[in-house]
Amino acid sequence: MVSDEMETEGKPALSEKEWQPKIIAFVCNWCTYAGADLAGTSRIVYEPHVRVIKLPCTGRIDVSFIIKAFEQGADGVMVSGCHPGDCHYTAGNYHARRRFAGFRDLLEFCGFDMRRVIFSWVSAAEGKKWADLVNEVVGKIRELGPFKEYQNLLAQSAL
Amino acid sequence: MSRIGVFICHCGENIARTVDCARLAEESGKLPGVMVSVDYKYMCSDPGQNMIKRAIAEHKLDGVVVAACSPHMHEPTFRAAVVQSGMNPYLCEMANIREHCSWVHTDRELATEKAIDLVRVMVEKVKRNQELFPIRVPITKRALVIGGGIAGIQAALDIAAGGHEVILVERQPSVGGNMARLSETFPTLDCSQCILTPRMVEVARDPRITLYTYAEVEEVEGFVGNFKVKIRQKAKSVNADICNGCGDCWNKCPMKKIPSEFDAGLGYRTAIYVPFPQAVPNTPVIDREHCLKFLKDKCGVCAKVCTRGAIDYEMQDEIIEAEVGAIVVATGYDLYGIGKEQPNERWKGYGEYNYDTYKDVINGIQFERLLSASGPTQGEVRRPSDGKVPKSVAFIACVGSRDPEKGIEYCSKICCMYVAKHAMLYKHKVHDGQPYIFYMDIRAGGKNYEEFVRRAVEEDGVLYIRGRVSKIYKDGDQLVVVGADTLSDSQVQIRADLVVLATAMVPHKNAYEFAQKIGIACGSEGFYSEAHPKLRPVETMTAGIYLAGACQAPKDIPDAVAQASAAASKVQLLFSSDELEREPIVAKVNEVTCVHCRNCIRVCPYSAIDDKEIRDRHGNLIRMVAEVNEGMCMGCGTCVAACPSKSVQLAGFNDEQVFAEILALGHE
Amino acid sequence: MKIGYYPGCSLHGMAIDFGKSTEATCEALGIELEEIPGWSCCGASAAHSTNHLLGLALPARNLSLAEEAGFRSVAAPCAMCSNSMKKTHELILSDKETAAEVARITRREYRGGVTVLNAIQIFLEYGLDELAKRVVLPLKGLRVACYYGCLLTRPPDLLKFDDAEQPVLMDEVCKAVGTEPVEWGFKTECCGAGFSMSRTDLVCELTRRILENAVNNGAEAVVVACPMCHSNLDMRQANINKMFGTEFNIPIVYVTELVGLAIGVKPKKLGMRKHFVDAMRLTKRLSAEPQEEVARAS
Amino acid sequence: MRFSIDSEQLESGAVKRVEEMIQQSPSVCYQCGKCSAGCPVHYLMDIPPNVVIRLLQMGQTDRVLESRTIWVCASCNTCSTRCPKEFKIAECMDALRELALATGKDTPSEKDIKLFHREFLKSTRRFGKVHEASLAAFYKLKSRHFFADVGAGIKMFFKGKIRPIPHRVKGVREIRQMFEAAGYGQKVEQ
Ligand SMILES: Cc1cc2nc3c(=O)[nH]c(=O)nc-3n(C[C@H](O)[C@H](O)[C@H](O)COP(=O)(O)OP(=O)(O)OC[C@H]3O[C@@H](n4cnc5c(N)ncnc54)[C@H](O)[C@@H]3O)c2cc1C
Ligand SMILES: Cc1cc2nc3c(=O)[nH]c(=O)nc-3n(C[C@H](O)[C@H](O)[C@H](O)COP(=O)(O)OP(=O)(O)OC[C@H]3O[C@@H](n4cnc5c(N)ncnc54)[C@H](O)[C@@H]3O)c2cc1C
Ligand code: SF4
Ligand code: SF4
Ligand code: SF4
Ligand code: SF4
Ligand code: SF4
Ligand code: SF4
Ligand code: SF4
Ligand code: SF4
Repeated sequence: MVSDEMETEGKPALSEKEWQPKIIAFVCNWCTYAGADLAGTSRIVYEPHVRVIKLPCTGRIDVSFIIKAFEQGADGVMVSGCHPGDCHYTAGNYHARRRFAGFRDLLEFCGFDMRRVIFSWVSAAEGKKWADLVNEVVGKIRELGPFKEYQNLLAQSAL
Repeated sequence: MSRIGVFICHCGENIARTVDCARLAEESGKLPGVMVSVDYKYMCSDPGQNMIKRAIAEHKLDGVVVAACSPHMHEPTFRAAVVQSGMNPYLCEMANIREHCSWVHTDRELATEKAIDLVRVMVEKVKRNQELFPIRVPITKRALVIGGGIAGIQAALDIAAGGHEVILVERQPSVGGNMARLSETFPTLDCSQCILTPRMVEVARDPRITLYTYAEVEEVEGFVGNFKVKIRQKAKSVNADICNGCGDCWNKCPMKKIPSEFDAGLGYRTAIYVPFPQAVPNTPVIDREHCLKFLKDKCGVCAKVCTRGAIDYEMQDEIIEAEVGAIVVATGYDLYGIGKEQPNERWKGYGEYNYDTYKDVINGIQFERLLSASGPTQGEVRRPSDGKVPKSVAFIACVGSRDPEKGIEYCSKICCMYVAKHAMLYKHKVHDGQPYIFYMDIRAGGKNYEEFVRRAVEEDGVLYIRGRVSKIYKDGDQLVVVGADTLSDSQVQIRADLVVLATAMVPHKNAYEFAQKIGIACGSEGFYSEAHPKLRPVETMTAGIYLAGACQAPKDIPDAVAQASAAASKVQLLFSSDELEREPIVAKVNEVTCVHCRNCIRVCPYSAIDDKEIRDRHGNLIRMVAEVNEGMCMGCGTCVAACPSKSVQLAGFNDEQVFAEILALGHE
Repeated sequence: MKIGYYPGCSLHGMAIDFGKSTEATCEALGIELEEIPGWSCCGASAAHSTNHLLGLALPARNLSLAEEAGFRSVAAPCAMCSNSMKKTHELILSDKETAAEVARITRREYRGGVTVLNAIQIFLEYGLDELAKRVVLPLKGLRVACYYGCLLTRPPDLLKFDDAEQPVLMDEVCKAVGTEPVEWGFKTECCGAGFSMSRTDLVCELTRRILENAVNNGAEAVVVACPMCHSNLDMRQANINKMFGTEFNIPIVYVTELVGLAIGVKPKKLGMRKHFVDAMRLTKRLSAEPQEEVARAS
Repeated sequence: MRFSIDSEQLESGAVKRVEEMIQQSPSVCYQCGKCSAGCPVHYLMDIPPNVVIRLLQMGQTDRVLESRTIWVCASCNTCSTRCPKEFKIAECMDALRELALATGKDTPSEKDIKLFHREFLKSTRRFGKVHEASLAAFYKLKSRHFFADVGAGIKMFFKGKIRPIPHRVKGVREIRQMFEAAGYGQKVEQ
């Protein structure tokens, strides 16, 4: 994958060159959202390619959100909430985790590249962790390149 | 259709430095449905807020997006502002372009792009926002306290002192709990009954407290501020209103050899009995499992001797229904069994300590009874087998505790202290006796606790031996304790006349079932779970239910009392207003599409969803659906994600809103 | 009832009395014991002490031989043998890796179809009520100390036999044949096991503690179900008396002997004359009066 | 006793080997001492069982392998059965014995015990069963305890408890092959 990109580098394919990863993050209000706030108040600089969608709890996250995000051209999806046991709502994040495990196979079966879905925990006190996580994810998605397979899949199934 | 206003804040230079606010305002203005889009230096300032208010009136806005700092910072500010222009606060949203954007990015162009995206997301969301109204629920200002140990007593007294009614339910015939069984208490060695009895009496006397003893809570329904409870008053067979506690009945009862629960089997009681002389209430109950009248329809002596005619063999259990606004659970603890029978199948007991076989191997509470002036030996330390005064006593710490193989993993926290106390008190009573303590670690982390332990060692000559005991066997009329002292790498065997096992503090046998009954969570061992281990230690996850005392974790008396007072103050706090106002971020079921798969009911962490019957006009059941109780729903949204038919939606975060947000990011 | 029989090295040698009494008693009860063809030594403590794999492979071989010969259960009266076979059985079933290693060494496969019975379990299988009915010469009132030693119950998670701290099953067997088991504190203490020859001093010390507690608790005989326990308690009694100046003279009998006596097998057939400490005097305690229950039962 | 601890020792191969063999880490032991309290042969040990485990925790494997303790341990499992942390002490002792032999670090003392184990297995390898008489004879010859136990031996002989002629198992070849496969054939014969 990386070598593929290397080859295209020299070519004047404008869109390829300008491609910037698009990542949608579903985060819970109490932990990760506040963690990202902390990264801000601490002025920790990180990559600008992530768009956060705030939800009350990771328990609210539906697998269809993830599919929808890819459908809308996301190259990567992040899901982040409270640490297990610290859930603001007792157990919401456990449910999210369990459900996520169940959908993993389904997503994979549908042709999603699971390397593009990143599940993690960031607490309200972990501003640095949020910044590191974003950088790591952006790096990873950059390496994987644009998520064209999904569009291809869509095109195929439309046939 | 939509008439949205976008207000972009520079936050001085904080945002404007990295985000091109003018461009942002321009781009935002182009978004469909946006009527007005302006930028300003300080949106949260008075002129800024006025700008918003004016725009709402001028442009007849039906939605506002403020692109500024984090909603955690100023959402309340802006929502309050729009309310002043007559807009519903939930039609105002914030796009976080400071904490999540300007402060963390350096590339002005990319940051501006991101800011535009963030505004677009919020514009799309706010278009789909609905007016929401805070939920108000009235509060019944009466509390239920379950368990009449020191924790329950303290909580009841405190709540009553705050001017509220309290119902106190105690399972035993008397309040007092385990503290009533103790002799003297560490670290001050004050007499347990002397400090407890006045409070027990007070509980019975306080007109605001209704006391039900020999009673149990059967059912709890409802939610914070509005619980409905059912209490089973077991038949006492004695009319407490008539009885004056003269004692003629129990003095004459022929069934005299029933092992006394209060004395932990070391003493006896009659079939009609009060558990101990200072009992509150001081009226007896008949234990029907042992009474001849009930077993064989014979005797009837008590009824004959009772000059007041208080005995009523026909009495039936009674169900008392009550409405309460808050519940304090203070059901206390039990001890790990030293017999072969264990309340929990994972607990194996100690065959090597010869449970059940040797009478002179007893537990800590039994030793308390031997030390207690009101105990079966009037406070003389005499061993159970032959009544001899033991000349050497071995105390064994951590029995069942810290032992994942045979018992439980945790440390029971109080035994280190009471073991030291026992050894000390024994020495005070038997001057020529020798106490030995086998221990693993000494955990004495409380005010004056370490000093207390050192006193036992240095002044009272208690010999501490560091090692877990391997076995106890009988040799002649003595017990041989086979132990080790790891400090000297030696095996140590001592001959003791009496062995006292400091058995673990464990939850009640049916703690789990009880937790389920009242709708609170408990850990794997059965101690009830607090809402947050540090910051909400007296609340449960269920709003309106609080914890006090050893039912939450092993605790000594000062901790139990502190927690009880804290729980009481939480109750007062709840009762300080007449109505409960809650954010309207709650789930709601669409009854038309709900297929009653009950997924939502299963996943809701707050048990806020229940079954609902849908009936026709004639009262015939048509079908079942799920129903969210607004008073209990905390708005986590777990049910929404779990519903296969998309029939339950969370106000403020419904599928339409979230999908619109995702779609808003879907442009190229 | 026909079951496989694994006498092990000692039941035909040093513990010939255990072998004879097992065989004679079983015969009298109608339990047919059939030797596992081609059986070999279980390796005892020497194997597991010095080579983990060998310690599993040697018993595994016998288990697979028994399985091949079609036995569902195998009586291995020697506690050491039944211990190592039960342990091996459990480990092969629970740990695939170990099972493969063992199969590599033995070049045999063991599928886990054999239940190993120790000496006590033979009688439990037979049924204690049944056994009680067969008693003709009850050893009425004979106070015995049932000594389980360390091999019958430990490690409990693998052996799954009785309570590891307060075992009662041998006591039950002894009660069934009319004796009175005493309560005592050394039921599961170790007697020094295989150190009889290499550390006689150690064995004497441990054995002394056991005998002392048995005698102090009023036992007239110690009942055992292990050849090592027997030789350490019986053969070494003289050494102990010499070493410690004690005067122990307490018969040590195999549970198979005790049962045999009670159901009327001749002491000679039980090999009881082969003990170091005279056990024949116990036969004098045999009452010709049948027990009441027995009378009723028959 | 004084020793310095470094990370190399803490991760020493011997500790790893023991961990592999018993599939448990010595770190589970919290040094309660119950194993030592109940060990029947504690009085003969140079290092009590709990200290053996402590030394493993600290990476001091040589001291353990050189100890007398591992040889006088009677494998009675009293310790493992009662350990509150379910640490397999007896199996750990087995592993240490095996390791001590393999590394040649075993103590020169307690050679009688080792000799007996060896002679036992040799007998097994030779006949497929243990022949007690020849085992005793060889053991005595090598341990030079000619006269110890003579009384008992003679008495045993006359009581018919000693069978003079060894019986050989039919599949004895198979058994020898097993010894080789377990990597133990040569060892025994040495
Ligand atoms: C041997 C020993 C010695 C001790 N010594 C000391 C000491 O010296 N100093 C010290 O500070 N602490 C000491 N303690 C600890 C002390 O006993 C506890 O801290 C204290 O009793 C806890 O009080 P509680 O009210 O939480 O629980 P409890 O005393 O257990 O009271 C709980 C009450 O709830 C009732 N109950 C239970 N379930 C129900 C139900 N479902 N419905 C209605 N009622 C129910 C019970 O009957 C009981 O009356 C000692 C403990 C032991 C075991
Ligand atoms: C190294 C360390 C690690 C710890 N780790 C943990 C842990 O992991 N978990 C845990 O639960 N606990 C931990 N603790 C304990 C925890 O710090 C305390 O329990 C907690 O901070 C106590 O809170 P406090 O409010 O009682 O006191 P403090 O935090 O000390 O607050 C007292 C406040 O009062 C102010 N003040 C003092 N005098 C006056 C005055 N005269 N007028 C006005 N203001 C005054 C002080 O400035 C201070 O702000 C740790 C403690 C230490 C030392
Ligand atoms: S029931 Fe009657 S006899 Fe008994 S205490 Fe009450 S008044 Fe006295
Ligand atoms: S009727 Fe029952 S309670 Fe009353 S005296 Fe008789 S036995 Fe006691
Ligand atoms: S408080 Fe002390 S005795 Fe009790 S479990 Fe903890 S360490 Fe053991
Ligand atoms: S002083 Fe601190 S470190 Fe020392 S024992 Fe107490 S709690 Fe532990
Ligand atoms: S939103 Fe959460 S708390 Fe409310 S009903 Fe759904 S699952 Fe329960
Ligand atoms: S999950 Fe949905 S369909 Fe199922 S019961 Fe709940 S609301 Fe109804
Ligand atoms: S008994 Fe177990 S935990 Fe205790 S010292 Fe021994 S090995 Fe460690
Ligand atoms: S197995 Fe070994 S270490 Fe454990 S108690 Fe027995 S002799 Fe001691």
